[in-house]
Amino acid sequence: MAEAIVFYGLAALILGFAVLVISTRNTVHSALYLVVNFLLVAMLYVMLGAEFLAAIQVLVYAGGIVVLYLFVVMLVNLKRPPETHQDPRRQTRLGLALASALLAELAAIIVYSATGESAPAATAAAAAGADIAGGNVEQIGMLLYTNYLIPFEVASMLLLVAMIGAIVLAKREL
Amino acid sequence: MDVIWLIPLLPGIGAAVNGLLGIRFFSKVQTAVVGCGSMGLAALLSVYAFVQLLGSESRVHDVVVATWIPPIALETVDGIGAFAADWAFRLDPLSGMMILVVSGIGLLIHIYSTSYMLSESDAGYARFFCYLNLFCFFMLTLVLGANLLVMFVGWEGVGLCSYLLIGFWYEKQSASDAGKKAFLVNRIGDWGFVLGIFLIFFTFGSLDFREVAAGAAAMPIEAAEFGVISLICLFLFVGAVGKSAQIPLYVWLPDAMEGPTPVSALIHAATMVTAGVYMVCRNAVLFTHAPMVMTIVAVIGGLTALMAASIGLTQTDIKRVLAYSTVSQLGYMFLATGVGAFGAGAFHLMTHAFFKALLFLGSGSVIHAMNEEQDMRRMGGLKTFMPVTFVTMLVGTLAIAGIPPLAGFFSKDEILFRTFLHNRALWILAVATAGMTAFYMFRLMAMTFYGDYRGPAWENAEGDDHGGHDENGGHGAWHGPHESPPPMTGPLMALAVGAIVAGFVGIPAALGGSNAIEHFLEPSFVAEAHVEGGEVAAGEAAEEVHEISHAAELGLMALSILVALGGIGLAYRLYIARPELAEAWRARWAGVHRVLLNKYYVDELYQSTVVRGTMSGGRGLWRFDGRVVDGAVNGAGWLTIVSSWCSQLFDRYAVDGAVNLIGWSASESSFSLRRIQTGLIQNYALVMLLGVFVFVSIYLLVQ
Amino acid sequence: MVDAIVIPLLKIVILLNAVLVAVSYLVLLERKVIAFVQSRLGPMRVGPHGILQPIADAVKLMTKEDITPARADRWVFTAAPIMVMVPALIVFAVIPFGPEVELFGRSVPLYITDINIGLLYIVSVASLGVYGIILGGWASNSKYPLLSSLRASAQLISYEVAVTMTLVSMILMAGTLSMVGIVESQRDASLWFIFAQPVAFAIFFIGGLAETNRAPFDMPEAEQELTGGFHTEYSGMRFALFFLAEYANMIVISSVATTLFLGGYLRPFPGVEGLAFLDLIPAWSWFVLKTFVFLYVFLWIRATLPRYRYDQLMRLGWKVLIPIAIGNVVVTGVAKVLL
Amino acid sequence: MSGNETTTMKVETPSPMFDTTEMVLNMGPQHPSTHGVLRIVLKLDGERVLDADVVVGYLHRGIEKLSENRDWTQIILLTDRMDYVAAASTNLGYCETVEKLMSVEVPRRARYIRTILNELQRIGSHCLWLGTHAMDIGAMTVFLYAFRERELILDLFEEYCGARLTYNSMRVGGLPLDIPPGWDKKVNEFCDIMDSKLTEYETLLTHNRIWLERTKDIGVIDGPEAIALGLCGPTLRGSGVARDVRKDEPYAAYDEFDFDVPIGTRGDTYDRYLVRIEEFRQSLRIIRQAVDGIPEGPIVGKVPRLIKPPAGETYHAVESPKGEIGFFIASDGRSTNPYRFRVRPPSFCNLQGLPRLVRGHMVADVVALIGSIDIVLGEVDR
Amino acid sequence: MLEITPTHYLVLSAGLFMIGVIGVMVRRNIIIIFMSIELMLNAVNVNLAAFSQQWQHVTGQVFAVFVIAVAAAEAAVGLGIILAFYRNKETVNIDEMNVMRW
Repeated sequence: MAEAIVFYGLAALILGFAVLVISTRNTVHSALYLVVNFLLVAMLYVMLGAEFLAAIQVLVYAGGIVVLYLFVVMLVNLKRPPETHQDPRRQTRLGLALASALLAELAAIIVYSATGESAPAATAAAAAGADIAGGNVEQIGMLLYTNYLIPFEVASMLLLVAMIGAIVLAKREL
Repeated sequence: MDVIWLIPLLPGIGAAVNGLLGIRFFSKVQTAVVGCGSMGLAALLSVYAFVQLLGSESRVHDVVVATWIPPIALETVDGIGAFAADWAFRLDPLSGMMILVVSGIGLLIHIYSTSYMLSESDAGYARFFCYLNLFCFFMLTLVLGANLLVMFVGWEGVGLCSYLLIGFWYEKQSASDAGKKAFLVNRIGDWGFVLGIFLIFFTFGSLDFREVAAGAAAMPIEAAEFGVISLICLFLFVGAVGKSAQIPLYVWLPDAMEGPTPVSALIHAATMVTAGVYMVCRNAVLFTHAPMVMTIVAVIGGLTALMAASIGLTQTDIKRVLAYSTVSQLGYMFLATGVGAFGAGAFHLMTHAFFKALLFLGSGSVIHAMNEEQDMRRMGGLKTFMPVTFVTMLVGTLAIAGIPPLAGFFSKDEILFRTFLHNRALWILAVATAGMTAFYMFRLMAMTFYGDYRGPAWENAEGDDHGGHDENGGHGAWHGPHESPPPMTGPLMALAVGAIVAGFVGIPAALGGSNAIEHFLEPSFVAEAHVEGGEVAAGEAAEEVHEISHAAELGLMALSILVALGGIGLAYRLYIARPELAEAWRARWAGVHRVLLNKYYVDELYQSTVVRGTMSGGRGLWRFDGRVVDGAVNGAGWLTIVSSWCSQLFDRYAVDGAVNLIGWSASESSFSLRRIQTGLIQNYALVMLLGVFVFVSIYLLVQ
Repeated sequence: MVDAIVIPLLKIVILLNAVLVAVSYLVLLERKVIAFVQSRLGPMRVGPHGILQPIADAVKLMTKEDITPARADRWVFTAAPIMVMVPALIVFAVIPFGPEVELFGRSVPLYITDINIGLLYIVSVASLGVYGIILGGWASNSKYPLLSSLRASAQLISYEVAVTMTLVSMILMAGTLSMVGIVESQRDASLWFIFAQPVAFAIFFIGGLAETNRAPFDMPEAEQELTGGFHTEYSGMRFALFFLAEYANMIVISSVATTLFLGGYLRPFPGVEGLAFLDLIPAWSWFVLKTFVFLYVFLWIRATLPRYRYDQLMRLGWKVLIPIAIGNVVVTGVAKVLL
Repeated sequence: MSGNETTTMKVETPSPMFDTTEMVLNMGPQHPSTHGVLRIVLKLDGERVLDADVVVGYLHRGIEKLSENRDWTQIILLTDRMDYVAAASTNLGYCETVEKLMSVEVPRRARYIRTILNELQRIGSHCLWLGTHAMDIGAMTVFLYAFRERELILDLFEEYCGARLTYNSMRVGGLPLDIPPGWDKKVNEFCDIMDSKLTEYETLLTHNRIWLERTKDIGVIDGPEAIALGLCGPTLRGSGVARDVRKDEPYAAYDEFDFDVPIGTRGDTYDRYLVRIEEFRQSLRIIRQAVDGIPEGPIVGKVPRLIKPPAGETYHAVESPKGEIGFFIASDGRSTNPYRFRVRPPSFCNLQGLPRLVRGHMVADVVALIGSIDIVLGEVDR
Repeated sequence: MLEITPTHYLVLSAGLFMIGVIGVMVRRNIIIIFMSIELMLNAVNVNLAAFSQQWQHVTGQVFAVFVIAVAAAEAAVGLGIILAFYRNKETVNIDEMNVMRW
């Protein structure tokens, strides 16, 4: 009961702020709504028992990436509103329609398949071990440093490359 | 002894320090201290390990440093095997001897280089020592490796270092070309080696030498048929041929003399080129199970020895003479292994390392003294200018010529004797080679040190001993030939002592010795499980030795000494006593001389076959393109013309119309299609979205 | 019901009030300490020795006119101080002020919650504080605040890296992310971690100074350069929030440092039996005492040192502290594996 | 001087070309660190100063013009208002100029007392400089320490002439008052206190790493360039030019005392700081010598009741704490006012070197550099 | 409906994703478009976390961590490109970023 209330509340807020993100004129406000959205999603993670993910979400997304967005928004000190010029060929309406249709389809599929075969194999998997409640961080760490070691290293290389790339791009003269 | 992994690692660390820090920050002294220091420590450790080995009962010691490749399931001949490799090092008599040779001679050459390379810049100096240390690291890895993969790491590593060091003066076109040549030729050998490794794993399910040997020992000797072991051995031998410069892949070694002389001494005479011999010895059990390959090895070894020696007769570049001599001596070693005398081959490997390193360093000293002059025709009479170099080189020359009691005598004679037992034809080849060796080596000595000085004049006629070095240790103006500084003569003297005494470990029974070295090395050439029946061939061969009387052996020795003395005498007569006679002979045998001087035209042969073959293959394809394809096109054009002549109307309205239609439709459609390329990301995203939509719709409908 | 809702709520109320009172008295403490350093008396008029000064300040700030600059972004301008204050306060949720104690027959832990990602929680919440500063500077629509908010956020983000790195080495030491767990592991080790990790402590402390924009790293609000920094345009209660948030952050940093390095609520030498009589003093008072020592050092430094320049600050952060912190993590890891 | 004054800010578009890099920042005229109403227009690239434009005149009162309509004694009062932190030095400069114009001999006792007052003034002014300079760089305690000692000097002045800031403490031909009894002893006591306090300042700053980082190699200017820019006083001496009016053209009683002129080597902010710190010591040295050797005698020379210098013009300079303050006065010999009155104010001359000094440094260094050239806007604008 | 199953999360995630898609389709400010992409990545993460809970295994969360890392890299490089573009063209309107066609 309580879970449902929390979930529906969170879901409504998440979707609402997401809509605000893409509909607000002011870019800084947009970024602010994005932060709120991320924080709400982090709460959702907590509901899902993924505390570590929630913390990382706040730390990286809210504390890092969006700050970066804000920096850029401030540096890009616009003298004229960015939405003035519109290319006539961009088919915005079609895109909107397609996206809505797709959403409907996806929802239909998900709901259909969920009702079709109820009782997912969660219980079986839970019985098989892998209790994710306790040492959530520890487990993620174990997986990251064993099974996913190579992706982990690749990700670190990716970040390094991105860092260098960003520096090269943003620096005025090297 | 558990720290034998430190032996290769120390030069590795030295290389890392010199490479990472030295090139930027070190002075020459610091570089030299790091380089020689790490080598010195490695040498000390080698001696320590060797002494421990002598004391230990089992005569073999394994150290596994780390797991390299965890077991991977792979198919082998008997089901699924585990492909695994450790960083494992093995110290046994053979590798023990090798680490002594490598680290000892390596150390001496490091010391020598500190002085020889002084004219380099600080960075170049550090780079040189970095490469040199790196080489020692890989070479020691090669000899200490307990399985084929570790050995292969060292094998490739020394190839790399060889490439780097041959091309050390990469500004020089010929040097970088020589480096590339060495690298490419070696690749052919490595191809064989790798195939051999694959086949070994497939056959025995392991790469560890001991397990392979045990596996091979359990298999029958392939005396008649050419079975899998023979194939493995053939592949391995291809690898050895590449690395050890045997026919037909020897061409890179003489060119490798473009590198600095210490490099020639260390890599292209004493250590790396013997890796092939070492590898064959290491896999002795395999080879003994493949007599046909053994025969091939022996024949190729013998032929290489003879051919290289004959080329050496006429060369005038001091280092090239030595290079061909090296090839020839390597041929000897393969001859030895080919006739089953692995111990003799390894013994010769060791003694050869001493005297050839000595000779190269001596020649380096001479070149140094002559202000980078390598042509012997422009030397002569240097005996008085550089007595230490002269004496030490004379020792080396006598050793290589096989004059008792110097080192070369014992090892070479052992090979000759064993060959005699095995195959008389090969023996004749070997004896001829011995004679030639003595001749060309004394020719070298004569042209360099005797006679009149034929080199260029120098500024200061006084030409005192160390006039060539100014305060900075670099070279000022050249003041004529001079004796080299102590860091260069020191190693020369040390190696000379080695060239004298190294043979004493293998005095044959006929001379009252015990042939200690071969008995010492024997455990390395047999499988561990030799308690079982089917005594291994190497052991049998050793038994065989005693069947021949000592008298015969002594006779053969005397013969070989005579041959050597004959060669020396001839050289003396032709180049010291009566130089004009040499001219006369050259004129008389002009044809032969030209062939020899041009090294049997092998380079040209390769140029015209392999290189030009590739080129002409390409050209042929080009011609095919030009003649056949273009011809077809032209023919079609001609047919069109004919047909158009036949029906002009059809041409004009139908064909032209069709062509125009195609062009017109292409241009029209391009204008309309270009619109799709709007440059608007959203449009592209829209298409993606559409695609997703379609897929999801299909999924929905199918559900 | 009581355990699940009433007691936590009660604790939250008490804690929030305590923190806010502590913050306002920290302001007074700062004025007094600095005055004594400078051989002055400091506030003396309001109450005996000025102890009612915070109340007077609060009254003043609340009654002051709350000005919004003409072309400011009104909503963001108002939200910014709140966005600074809230993270500073909610961090206290995981800080253990004491162990579980018996109160009125119930076992009550002297912390609001002990979550298993406590340290991560602190780091991530602390990383949100930068928003208020950026947005406050941006929303003022004024140059000095914008400049200083860029300075401040760059500074915060840079030093957060170094501080987080030291936290990694602390996690290695304690083997847990739970704050209570960290304190208890110091009890088990009979050792305050400051003795095991002096380098980490130094970096944490310097980084803490920088993260709270305190001297000598107070250039975001250097009035001599930027006339007050990102809150130049603020006045009244909104200014007060910025102001309080800074001091609340000081308390946060001090209490986190106390927990991590000084054994939290443990008495000195937790392993020495001979000092067991010190247990008679309630555990939470050790915590308060240690936190107070930290705060005192903050103030002391402010009174003593000149201010770094912005580029020097960044250089210190990126080229000195972060490499050392990473090295410290490596050394700690190696030591952990080997010992 | 400090506090959260609201800052007016005017956004100026630097150029019609689009440019994300340059930004114009108005520093002042109300800014906590401009030491008064100075306005500096900074052109910034990020935080780096590309160019600076010093705008002065916010405190202009027309003292020079006013003086041409005041009689000779009244002008002393106006000079107080120029360098208001070093009124006695300005007084002295003016009085000596008039004395030179009239060829009046000043009694030795008066010259000794003038010297003492002048050097006390120098210490007082330097105290203020040190405090604000350190404050600008963030060391707030030094400010209060320095003001504590400045208070002692103000007390001494108050005891001497009754005023604490605008002393009006000289007269043409001598002094208005003799020193009160026991004053000399108090001055000596002050010297001892000051000596120990100087060590205290230096403990806080001279070897402080942050202080060194903030001042070393900031605003480097070499001797020839400093001369070319017309810098003077400690700012010039920091660049290694040993120019001191007290030594080069002695006035008052300076030729009777031993003292050194400290000079710097690199010409950066730190050197200027060191020079001034050493000047504290040298001033104390002079004061001690002077107090011990005050001769007896009159304090006013032979001056007519109505001062009316003969026709002519003259220039005379003295070394004020800020540098060489010179007066050019022309008299027509008929009226009781100067015909022409012109001041060479050291702060003004030093301030024009500021754009050269700050170029290429950071915004924070601008503040440090304003502090290091030690200006008083009352003197700059007059 | 009162029992919250993974299906609920999936629907929520689909909604969030589609809002992101609409943002990309509709907006012209490229910074907002980037934010929309972040929304989509978040939707993916919600999915992953939901699956992780469903299967009681943390692999899903591990993948979410990777997604976050990739998002960070994307944001850094993307914003760098935006800045560079803005310096040259003084616009962040995506409709004006079309010099690469043809």
